[in-house]
Amino acid sequence: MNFFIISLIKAGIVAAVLMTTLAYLQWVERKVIAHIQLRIGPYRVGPHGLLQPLADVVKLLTKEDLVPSHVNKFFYLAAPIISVALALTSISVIPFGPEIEVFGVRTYLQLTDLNIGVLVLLAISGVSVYGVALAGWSSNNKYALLGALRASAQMISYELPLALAVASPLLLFNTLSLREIVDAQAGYSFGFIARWAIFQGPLPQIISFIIFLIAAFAETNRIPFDLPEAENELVAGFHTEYSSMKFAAFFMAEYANMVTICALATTLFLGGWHPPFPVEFGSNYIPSALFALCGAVALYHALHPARPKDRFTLPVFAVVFFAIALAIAVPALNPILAPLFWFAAKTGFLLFLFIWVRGTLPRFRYDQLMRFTWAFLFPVSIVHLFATALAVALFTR
Amino acid sequence: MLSDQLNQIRVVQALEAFAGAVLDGKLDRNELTLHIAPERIVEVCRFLKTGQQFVRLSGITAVDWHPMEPRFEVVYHLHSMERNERLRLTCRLDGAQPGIDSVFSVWRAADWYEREIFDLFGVTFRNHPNLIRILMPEDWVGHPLRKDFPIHGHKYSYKDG
Amino acid sequence: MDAILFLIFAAIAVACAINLVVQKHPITSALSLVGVMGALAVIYLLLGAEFIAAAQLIVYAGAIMVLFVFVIMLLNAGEEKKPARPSWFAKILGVPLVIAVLGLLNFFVQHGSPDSTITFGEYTGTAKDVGRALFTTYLLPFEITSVLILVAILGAVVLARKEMD
Amino acid sequence: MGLNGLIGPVPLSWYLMLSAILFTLGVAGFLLRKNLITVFMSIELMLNAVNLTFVAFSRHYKQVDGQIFTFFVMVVAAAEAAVGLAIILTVFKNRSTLLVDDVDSLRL
Amino acid sequence: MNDTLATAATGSKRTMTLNMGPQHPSTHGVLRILLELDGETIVKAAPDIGFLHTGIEKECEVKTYQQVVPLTDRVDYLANLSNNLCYVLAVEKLLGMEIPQRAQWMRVMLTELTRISSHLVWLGTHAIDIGAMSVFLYCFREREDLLRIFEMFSGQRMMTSYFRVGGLALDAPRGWDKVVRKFINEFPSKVDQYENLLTANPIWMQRTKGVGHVALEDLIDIGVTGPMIRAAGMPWDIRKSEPYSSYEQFQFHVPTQKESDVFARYLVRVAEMRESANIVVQALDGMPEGPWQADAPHVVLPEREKMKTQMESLIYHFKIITEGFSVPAGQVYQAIEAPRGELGYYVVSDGTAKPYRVHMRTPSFGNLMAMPHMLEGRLLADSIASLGSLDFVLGDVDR
Repeated sequence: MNFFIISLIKAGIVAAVLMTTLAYLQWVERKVIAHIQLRIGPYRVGPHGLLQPLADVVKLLTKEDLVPSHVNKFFYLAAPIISVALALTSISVIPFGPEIEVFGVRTYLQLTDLNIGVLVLLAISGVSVYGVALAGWSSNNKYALLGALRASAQMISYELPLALAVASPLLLFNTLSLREIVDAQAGYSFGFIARWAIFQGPLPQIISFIIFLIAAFAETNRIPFDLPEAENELVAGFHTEYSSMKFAAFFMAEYANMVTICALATTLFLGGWHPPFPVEFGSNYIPSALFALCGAVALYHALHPARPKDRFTLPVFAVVFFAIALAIAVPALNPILAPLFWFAAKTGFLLFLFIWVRGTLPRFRYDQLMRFTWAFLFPVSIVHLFATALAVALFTR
Repeated sequence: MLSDQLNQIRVVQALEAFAGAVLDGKLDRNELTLHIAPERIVEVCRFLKTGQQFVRLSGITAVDWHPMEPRFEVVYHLHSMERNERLRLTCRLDGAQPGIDSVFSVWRAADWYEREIFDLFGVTFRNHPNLIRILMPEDWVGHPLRKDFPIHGHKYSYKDG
Repeated sequence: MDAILFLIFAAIAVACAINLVVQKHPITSALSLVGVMGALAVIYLLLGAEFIAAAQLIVYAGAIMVLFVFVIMLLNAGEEKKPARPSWFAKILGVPLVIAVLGLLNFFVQHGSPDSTITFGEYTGTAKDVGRALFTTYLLPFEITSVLILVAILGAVVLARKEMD
Repeated sequence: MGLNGLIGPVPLSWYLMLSAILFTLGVAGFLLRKNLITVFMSIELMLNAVNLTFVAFSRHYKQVDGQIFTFFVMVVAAAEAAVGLAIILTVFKNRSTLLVDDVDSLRL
Repeated sequence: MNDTLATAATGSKRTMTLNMGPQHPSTHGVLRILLELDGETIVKAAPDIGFLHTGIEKECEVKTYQQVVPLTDRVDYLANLSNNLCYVLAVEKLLGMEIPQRAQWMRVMLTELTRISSHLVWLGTHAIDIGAMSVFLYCFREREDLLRIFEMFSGQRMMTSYFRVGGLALDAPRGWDKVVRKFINEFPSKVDQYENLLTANPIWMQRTKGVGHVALEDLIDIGVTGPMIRAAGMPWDIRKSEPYSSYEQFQFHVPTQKESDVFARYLVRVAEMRESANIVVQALDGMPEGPWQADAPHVVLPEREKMKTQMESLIYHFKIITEGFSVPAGQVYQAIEAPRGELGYYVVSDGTAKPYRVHMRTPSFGNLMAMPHMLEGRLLADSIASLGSLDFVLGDVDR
C-alpha cells in the first residue's frame, strides 16, 4: 500500500503546483504581453496584480452558469470536461527530477513512469481534438462550428510533424520511457557540452526541435496558428457559446496543454532536469545565485521605489527570493530542488517563447497553415527522420 | 441658348452633337454646371465617359426645391483625371412621380448613390439593378431629405395634434 | 483486481457498443465508438499489449474516429428518420435469436477455448518486441501495408478532387 | 467463481466472450442502421472485436504475432476509413442523403 | 440539428449564410455583411449599411453656416479636421473669401496630422485583425500624442471643430511648435518600428500579398478613391491635381504601388504617413506670421477685446451669433484629399444664412462599394484583410 500513499501524495503535490502554475501562467502572459505592448497589465489586485488569477477564478466561479437553449446539452457540457481532463492527465507521465530520498522513502519525481510514456502523450494529444470538435458542434453556432472544423483539421494535420519530430530523438535514445530518455541525456561530451538531444551526436536534433516547437504552437492553437479562435473572423471560435467555469475549463486546458508540451520539449530535447554544464563548473550554485540576485534587485528597487507602494511590497519579494535561494543552497535539499529548478527554468523559457511570439507575429490564413504543414513541415520532418536514422545506423553501432 | 462664354468650353462644344440635350449651363465660381434633359441623361453620360474622358463618377446627389416645380434636381458630379476637370450635370424632375433613368450602366459607382437618393428623396431610377432603401430601415415611411419631411421625423412632429 | 478492472471496462465497452447501435444521431454513435475503443485500449493494457493499446488510441480514436466526427460535422448529418417499420417476424424472432446465438457462442467459447487464465503484468509484449517482429518476420506485409496506405491516400484524394456533375 | 474470482486472474474465455458480444453488436448495427456513416462505424466495431481476439490469443500463447495482426488491421482500417469516408462524401455531394436505402442505384 | 446552419442543400452546391456584423470584431463599427459561404469560400457578399445613419445632411439644413462645422466632425470621426476643412473651404468658396496664409498653413499642418492619426488607427486595427496585436498598441501610443496636440489646439481630442469659416477657431496655443516638432521628429522612427514588425514579416506578406485584388479600371468605375486607387498605380491625389489651402507651396510625393492588393495599400498608407510627416515639418519650418482669421467682419467673430470696446464689433458679434451670415446663392462642390480618399462637400445656398443643401461625398461610402468585388470568390479569412485594407469609417459611410 506504500505505493498508493506515495502516489497519492505526489499526485496531490503535482496537482497543486500545476494548478498554481496554470493560474500564474496566465498572469505572466498578461504581464509579458502588456510590457511588450507598453502597458502595465494587471496591477490592481494585490501587488503587481499578483492576486489577479485568484480574482479571476472567483469571478468565473460566481458567474451565472449559462447554458444556451439551442445547444446539444449533453455534449455541450461534456466538451469542456473532456478538454480539461485530457489536458491535465498528460502531465502525469512527465518526469520532473531524478530519484530522490525523502524521510527514508526513495521515489521518482514523476507521477508514473510508463514504458510507452511518449506514446501516451501522443495518444492524449490525439484524443483531445474531441473536446474542441464537440464544443463547436454542440454549440449549434456557425462561428463555433467553423472554429471546430478548423481546429480538428489543424490538430490532425500538425500531429504528423509533431510525431515525426518526436521520433527522431527517440532513435538516439532507443526507448519510449520518458525517464530513460532523460537519463540518456545525462553527462557531458568533452566534459562540458551537455549531451542534450539538441547537442547530442551523431546528429544534433536541432531541426526536429524546431519542427516540434512549430507543431506545438499549432497543437496548442497559439498565435500564429490560433485560427480556431481567431476572434476577428470567428468571434471566439469553438468556445463562442461558453461562459463562466465552462469557458475557464477551455482556458485552463489551453494553458495545461502549453505547459505539457513545453515540459515534453524539455524532456525530449533539452535534457530534462540536467543542468546545462557540469556540477564541477558550479551548476549547483546557479539557482541559488539567480534567486539571490533577484532578491538583491528587489531590495534595490525597494530602496529606490518607482511607486510608493513598492517600498512595502518589494522587501517582501526580496525576502521570499532570499529564502528560496537559501533553501536551494541547503545541502539536504539541493539534490531535490536543483534539478527541479533546471526543469522549471527550461520549461519556463519555452513558455516565455510562446508568449513572446504571441506578442510579435500576425496569424496565418487557414489554407496557408494547411499548406505549411503538408508541403513544408511534413516533408522536412520525414527527411530529417531519415537522416537521423541513417546517422544512428552508421555511427552508433 | 447657351451663352458665348460657355460655348468656348470644350465639353460644351463636344456636347453640341446632342441637340436639345443641354438645356442650360452656367460657369459659376469656376465650376461648370450643365442642365441636361432628364430623358437624355444616360446617353449624355455615356458620351462624356467614353468620348470626353470623364471616367469617374464622383457622386450623385439631389436637391429638393420644394415647393418649386420641377421640384427635384438630381446632381451628377463627373470627374476626369486625365484632363483634371470636374463637371456638374443637373436634371430637373417633377415632384409628382420623380423618376429618371439610372446611369448604372455607365458607371457602376452610381449603384449606391442612386439608392441613397431613392431612399432619402424618393426619386426612382429606372433600370437600376437593386433599387432598395440603403440607409433607412426597409419599412420606413417617407423620405427624410425632402423639405416637407420634418426635422424631428414624423413620429415626434406635432402635426396631427 | 484484474477481474474487477476487466469487468468494469468490458461493461463500458458493451454499454458503449449498445449505445452505438441504439442512438439515432451519428455523432452520438461515433462518440460511443470512441468509448468502446478507449475501453478496449485499457483491456489491451490488461493483456500486456502496451504498444497496441497506445496505437489503438492514437490511430483509432485519435485519427480514424476524428475523421468520422469531422465528416459528420462537415455534412451536418442529422438524426436518422424513423426507419421503415421492421417486419413482425424479425421483431419476434430477433431478440431470442440473438440470445440463443450468444448462448451458443458462450458454450463453445467456454468449452472450446484453451483453459487458461491471464494475469496482469505477467507478460508484456513491449514496443520493442512488436517492432522487432514487425521489421523482421513481418517485413514484407509491413511494406505492403505502406503501399496500401499510399493507394488509399491516392484514392481519397481522387475521390475528393473529382468534380461530379 | 465467487468473490475470489473477482480479484484473481481473468480466464481467456471472458475476453473471447467480450469480443463475441461486441462483434454481435457490430453485426446488429450493420444490419439495423440506415445511416451510411453509422453502418460504417459498425464495421469498425466488428474490426475492433476481432482485434481483441487477436490480442487475447497473442497473450495466451505469449507470442507477439497477434499484436502484429492487430496492427495490420488498424492500418487497413485507417486506409478503409479514408477511402470510405471519401466515398460517403462524394455520395452525399451527389445525392444529399446518407440513407442506405436511398443509395440503391449503381450510378453516382 | 439539421436546419441549424440554414443549409441550402440544393443540388451539389451547399452554401451557408453567415451574418457578419452588425456586431463583429472586424467590421470596425456597425456594418453588416451578409456572406454566402461555400465552405470557407465567399460566394456572395452583400453589405448592409445605415446602422449609423444620423441624418447629418438633414440637420445641416436647419443650422447656420457656422453651426454646421461641429456636425462635420461627426461624419468621419477619425479624420474630423479633414471634414472641417472641406466644409469650410466649400463655404469660403461660396463666399469668395480670401484666407490669410497663416491660417491656410495651419490648416495644412493640422490636416496632415489628422491624416497621420487616421492612418495610425487604420494600421493598428488592420494589424490586429490579422493577429499582430502589438502594432495596435504602438499605433495608439502615437495617436495619443496626436490627440493631445489636437486638444492643445482646440480643447477637444476628437471633435475638434477647429477650422471655421474665415480661418481658425482660435490662434495656435503658446508653445505649439515645440510640441508638434517633438512629435514629428520622433515619428519617422516610430513608423520604422511598425514596419519592422510588419513589412518584411513573411506571415504578414502571405496574408496580404495578392489578397483583395481589384483591377484599376474596376476601381475607377466603382468610384474608389484615395490610397486604394493609388495602390493600384494611379498617382491621383487632389492635393496635387487641384491644390487647395496652399498645398501647392509644399513639396511632397504621391506614393503609389502597382499591385492593388492589401499589401500595396499597406505600403501606400505607410508611405503617406511619412509624406505627411514631411509636410508637417515644412509647415513648421515655414509657418508664416500674420492674422489667423480673414478680415471679414460680417463672417468672422470679432476679437473679445474689440467686441467690448467697439460698437461696430459688438453689432457684428450680435448679428453673427443670432442670425449667422448670409451667403450668396449658388452651388459649389469642394473636393479635398481626405485620409480615405476624395472627400467632397456639395453646398447649395439660396442666399439665406442657412445652407439649403449640404451633401457629403464621403470617401468611405464610395470605397465600400468595392467590397463585394474584393470578397467574392475569396476565402473568409481574406475578407478580414480585405475589409481592413478598405479603411472605412461607418460614420463616414452612413452620415
